[in-house]
Amino acid sequence: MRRVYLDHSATTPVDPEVAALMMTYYTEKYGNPSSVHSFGREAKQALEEARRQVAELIGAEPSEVTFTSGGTEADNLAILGTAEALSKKGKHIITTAVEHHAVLETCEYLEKNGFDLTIVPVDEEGIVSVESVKKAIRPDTILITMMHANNEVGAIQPVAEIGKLAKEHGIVFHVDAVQSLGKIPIDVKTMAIDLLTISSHKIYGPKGVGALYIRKGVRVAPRIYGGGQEKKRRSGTENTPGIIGFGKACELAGQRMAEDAQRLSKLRDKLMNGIIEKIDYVKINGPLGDKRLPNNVNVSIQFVEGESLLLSLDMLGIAASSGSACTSGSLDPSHVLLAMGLVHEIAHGSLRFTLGHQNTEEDIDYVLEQLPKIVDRLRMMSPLYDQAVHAKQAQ
Amino acid sequence: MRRVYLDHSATTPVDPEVAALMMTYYTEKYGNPSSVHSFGREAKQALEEARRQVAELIGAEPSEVTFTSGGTEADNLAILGTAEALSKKGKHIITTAVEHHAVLETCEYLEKNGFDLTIVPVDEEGIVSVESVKKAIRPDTILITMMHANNEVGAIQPVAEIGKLAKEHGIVFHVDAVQSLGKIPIDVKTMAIDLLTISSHKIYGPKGVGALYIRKGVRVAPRIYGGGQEKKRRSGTENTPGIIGFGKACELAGQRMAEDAQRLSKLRDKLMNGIIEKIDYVKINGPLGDKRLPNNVNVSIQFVEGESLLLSLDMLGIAASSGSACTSGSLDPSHVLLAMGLVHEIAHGSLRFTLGHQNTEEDIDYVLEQLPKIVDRLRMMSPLYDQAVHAKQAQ
Amino acid sequence: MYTEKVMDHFTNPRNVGEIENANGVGEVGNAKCGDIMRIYLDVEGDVIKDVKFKTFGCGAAVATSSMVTEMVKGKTLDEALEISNAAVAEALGGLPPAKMHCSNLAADALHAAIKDYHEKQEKKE
Amino acid sequence: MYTEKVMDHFTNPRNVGEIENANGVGEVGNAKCGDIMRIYLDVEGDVIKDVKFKTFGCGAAVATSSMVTEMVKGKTLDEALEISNAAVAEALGGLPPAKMHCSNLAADALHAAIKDYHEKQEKKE
Ligand SMILES: Cc1ncc(COP(=O)(O)O)c(C=O)c1O
Ligand SMILES: Cc1ncc(COP(=O)(O)O)c(C=O)c1O
Repeated sequence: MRRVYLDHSATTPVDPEVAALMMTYYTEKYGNPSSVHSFGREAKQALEEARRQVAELIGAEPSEVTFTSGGTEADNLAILGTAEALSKKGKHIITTAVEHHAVLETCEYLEKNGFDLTIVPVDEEGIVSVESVKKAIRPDTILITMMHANNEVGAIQPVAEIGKLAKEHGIVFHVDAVQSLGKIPIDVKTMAIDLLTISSHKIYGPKGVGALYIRKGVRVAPRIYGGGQEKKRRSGTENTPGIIGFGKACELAGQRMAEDAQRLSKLRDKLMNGIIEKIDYVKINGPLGDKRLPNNVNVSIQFVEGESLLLSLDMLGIAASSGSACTSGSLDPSHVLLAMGLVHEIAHGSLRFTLGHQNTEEDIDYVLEQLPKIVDRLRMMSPLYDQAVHAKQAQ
Repeated sequence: MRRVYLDHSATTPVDPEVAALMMTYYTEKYGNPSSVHSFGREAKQALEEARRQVAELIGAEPSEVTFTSGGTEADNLAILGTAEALSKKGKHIITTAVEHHAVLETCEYLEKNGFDLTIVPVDEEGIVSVESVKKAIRPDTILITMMHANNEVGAIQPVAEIGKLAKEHGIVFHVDAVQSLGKIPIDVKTMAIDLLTISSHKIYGPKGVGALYIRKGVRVAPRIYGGGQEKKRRSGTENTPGIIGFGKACELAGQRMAEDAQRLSKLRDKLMNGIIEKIDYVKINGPLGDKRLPNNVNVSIQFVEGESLLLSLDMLGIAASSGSACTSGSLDPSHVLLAMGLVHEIAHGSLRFTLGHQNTEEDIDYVLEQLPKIVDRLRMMSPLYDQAVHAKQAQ
Repeated sequence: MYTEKVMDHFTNPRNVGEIENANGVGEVGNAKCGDIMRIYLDVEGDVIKDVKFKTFGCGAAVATSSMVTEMVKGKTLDEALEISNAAVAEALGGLPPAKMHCSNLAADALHAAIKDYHEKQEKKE
Repeated sequence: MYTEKVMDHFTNPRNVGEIENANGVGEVGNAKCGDIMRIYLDVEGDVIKDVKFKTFGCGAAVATSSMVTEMVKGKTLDEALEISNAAVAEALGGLPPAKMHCSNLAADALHAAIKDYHEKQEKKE
């Protein structure tokens, strides 16, 4: 059976070149980078080379990169570390309604522990306005934490403008760039970013590795104590093979970004247009064109439920994801779609396709061939579809 | 040049079987275990199989195993998570003077934040007495946190007895078993352990993976917030290839433990005895026989400094470690050796050799051939050696 | 995640559709929470002669709907009333824990349809 | 970690040993902190004719000791006094930051030896 992976925003395969490099560090150059001997030194050297590669992709200095176990830990370090370092200065934090749980849940934890939280809304495309962030700023605001690009609908936020705003007010600015890294350019300097979260497994690097960029001079209290690795910012024996893989993945991403973005945005548009053409009662979620990640398609298909769609696609070898509550075992569908003003019943029927380096035109053709049949079949079963069709006929 | 790696307590190579298995999950079965589709499901299934393998090695239920990014994070989760969960019950914590920094620094962080800390001493072999822990217990003690076996001198602590004590007093008992896992048997049930830290890269699994055993019913507040993975105890996309590698490494460790322990303890004793025989002015640190990890040798070589020894050994292809301050860039030598009553100047000249699965009799012969020459050469340079020899001659 | 049986009922659901002039119809759930199940009954005397369903919902919702229709066809109303949500889940070889609560409503829909049948009969009398 | 030059001086230290009847001896550091350097001088007139060292310490301690002896041999005392710890580190191509403070004491030992020489001369007079 054909297998078409269209869930690259959930995770990506590790690039073969990256995996091969990692293998060397698992089985041969396995030293602990803290060790004095040559095994340790060769690991240390490779670790620092990886730091350089990561820094380069975001326009940072190597010394400003702190490695973590992933995007979630980096988000936690940024938010909780800032809160601890600056709690004497103020206790107000600003975030947005469409953040990843790694940011939202962390902010809510602080809210339960004496901090004030302002959650800025988004428009119907999922985009935050600079104006609404500006309005939320208070004299005791210590942190603005928000994403660069949304993981569900691909909406790209005006981070450079908000960075400028934060700088003017002397507020620490944290950006979660897990989804944008390697897809659109990032420059921490011109975007006036103080803290930047990135994750390896979204860019063809290994899982379990991420990093927090910490601008020189910005104070972040550590969250993990121990041997004092990563300049005391993050203790624990360094995951050298993983970090080295992340470094290599960053290098490859830098080389491929422009070409991939161009190619994938064409495939993206082909898929979106094809769905609109072939299926009625559908709605594209998120912005179009340059305000959208080049690899993201998100569509609500009325009268059917997301998990049923996913299972049916999966049986045909197509891997996608959905904003349905049923895929997560919760009761409410995606908080992102709800924040954009979608009603529950429509949000339940949303599908996300996220394209990657290996996807081809044929993959998209295959989806456009299969998806309409699946929707037909599920709608035949759906009590809501009848009603809608009857109502329309009655008009 | 011959390369003899004798620093297995710092880190180990990944077993080739483990590495090969991981590769599959990096490049082919790369799904996110939270995904509904088949890529996700195959990853999820392998993740749960790994959980079973890890649980089996320590006598736990799979549901009691929470994966982390390593031993340091697991120690932090155990200590800070317990402190947060139980701070209303009490604010006193007991630990020992010979803990790893991942435990000591974390306890000291709590001490700075309103908790009381009692640091129990050790005897000259590095062993904690049950009596001294008993004396330290107060009505508001919520946690006893200590290691199973010491990373520097291999001393095995009486954890089962202390576990019994903790249980009688209703105190949570956390054991750092990073160094004992796979080397000597661990059974969380018979040892009455509530929380157990383990780490993958010390048992021929990958770096960047560890686990905390949390006995059913014991409350530990999470330290990383986000998508709610690991039953909300530790958020973040699971490092599936790493975890699967850890699972496999646990399985292999279970199979090899008895044989390795027997073989390595013979090599260990050969190395210790050989050093005593061939070099004067030396002192073995830590206990002998069954109270010592089968793979640990720790010796102080008077009148020479540890880093010089390491560098000299390294030039001959021998990788070891030392308790010298100079290897860590700090001013004080190993807090473990000092806690055992060694004077600074002797602690500075300590060497640790930690044996592993691949070491052979020839490796030990090679060390016993080279080390005396190195010591001779360094002592020739040392102003302390003259003095001692002159003093002796004067007697 | 799902058992083979669940996947079989999801892929090849039994008794999908409507019964024209059904003498008992039951619906539970709502679109807001992501699951709606509607069951149509054709009851003759005391016996369920025919049963069909329409469902908007996840895999578990579709499979439990399909399963319950298979379980009750030919049964008396009293027998049908004894079928619980748990029994349906069990007949499918179990459901993931998260699904036990939110999508396992097919027996409720069946009971609602039987209730509807009784009410309609009462009205006739 | 260490430069090639450091490793060269560590592996093949120059001028190791003692000078019998040295007319200047200087020692710095102590065993507690892990570094002791002792320097022996043979001064004739104003010139360092010979110099030797003994050191207990890490790689950096040995290398800086060796380096300083090379730097001063044949120099006048005044020239020798101008050599700083930083200059020794620089001559070695640099030292790791952590070592700059704790193990980079060879110039201090040299200066102590020169001081000792002067004191001995004064006593003679
Ligand atoms: C926007 C965003 N932030 C944070 C994360 C968490 O990163 P990780 O999966 O590396 O923990 C993700 C991915 O799941 C994400 O999409
Ligand atoms: C006793 C002990 N505890 C904790 C740790 C930390 O584990 P990790 O290296 O996985 O962070 C180590 C290893 O360095 C250790 O030896």
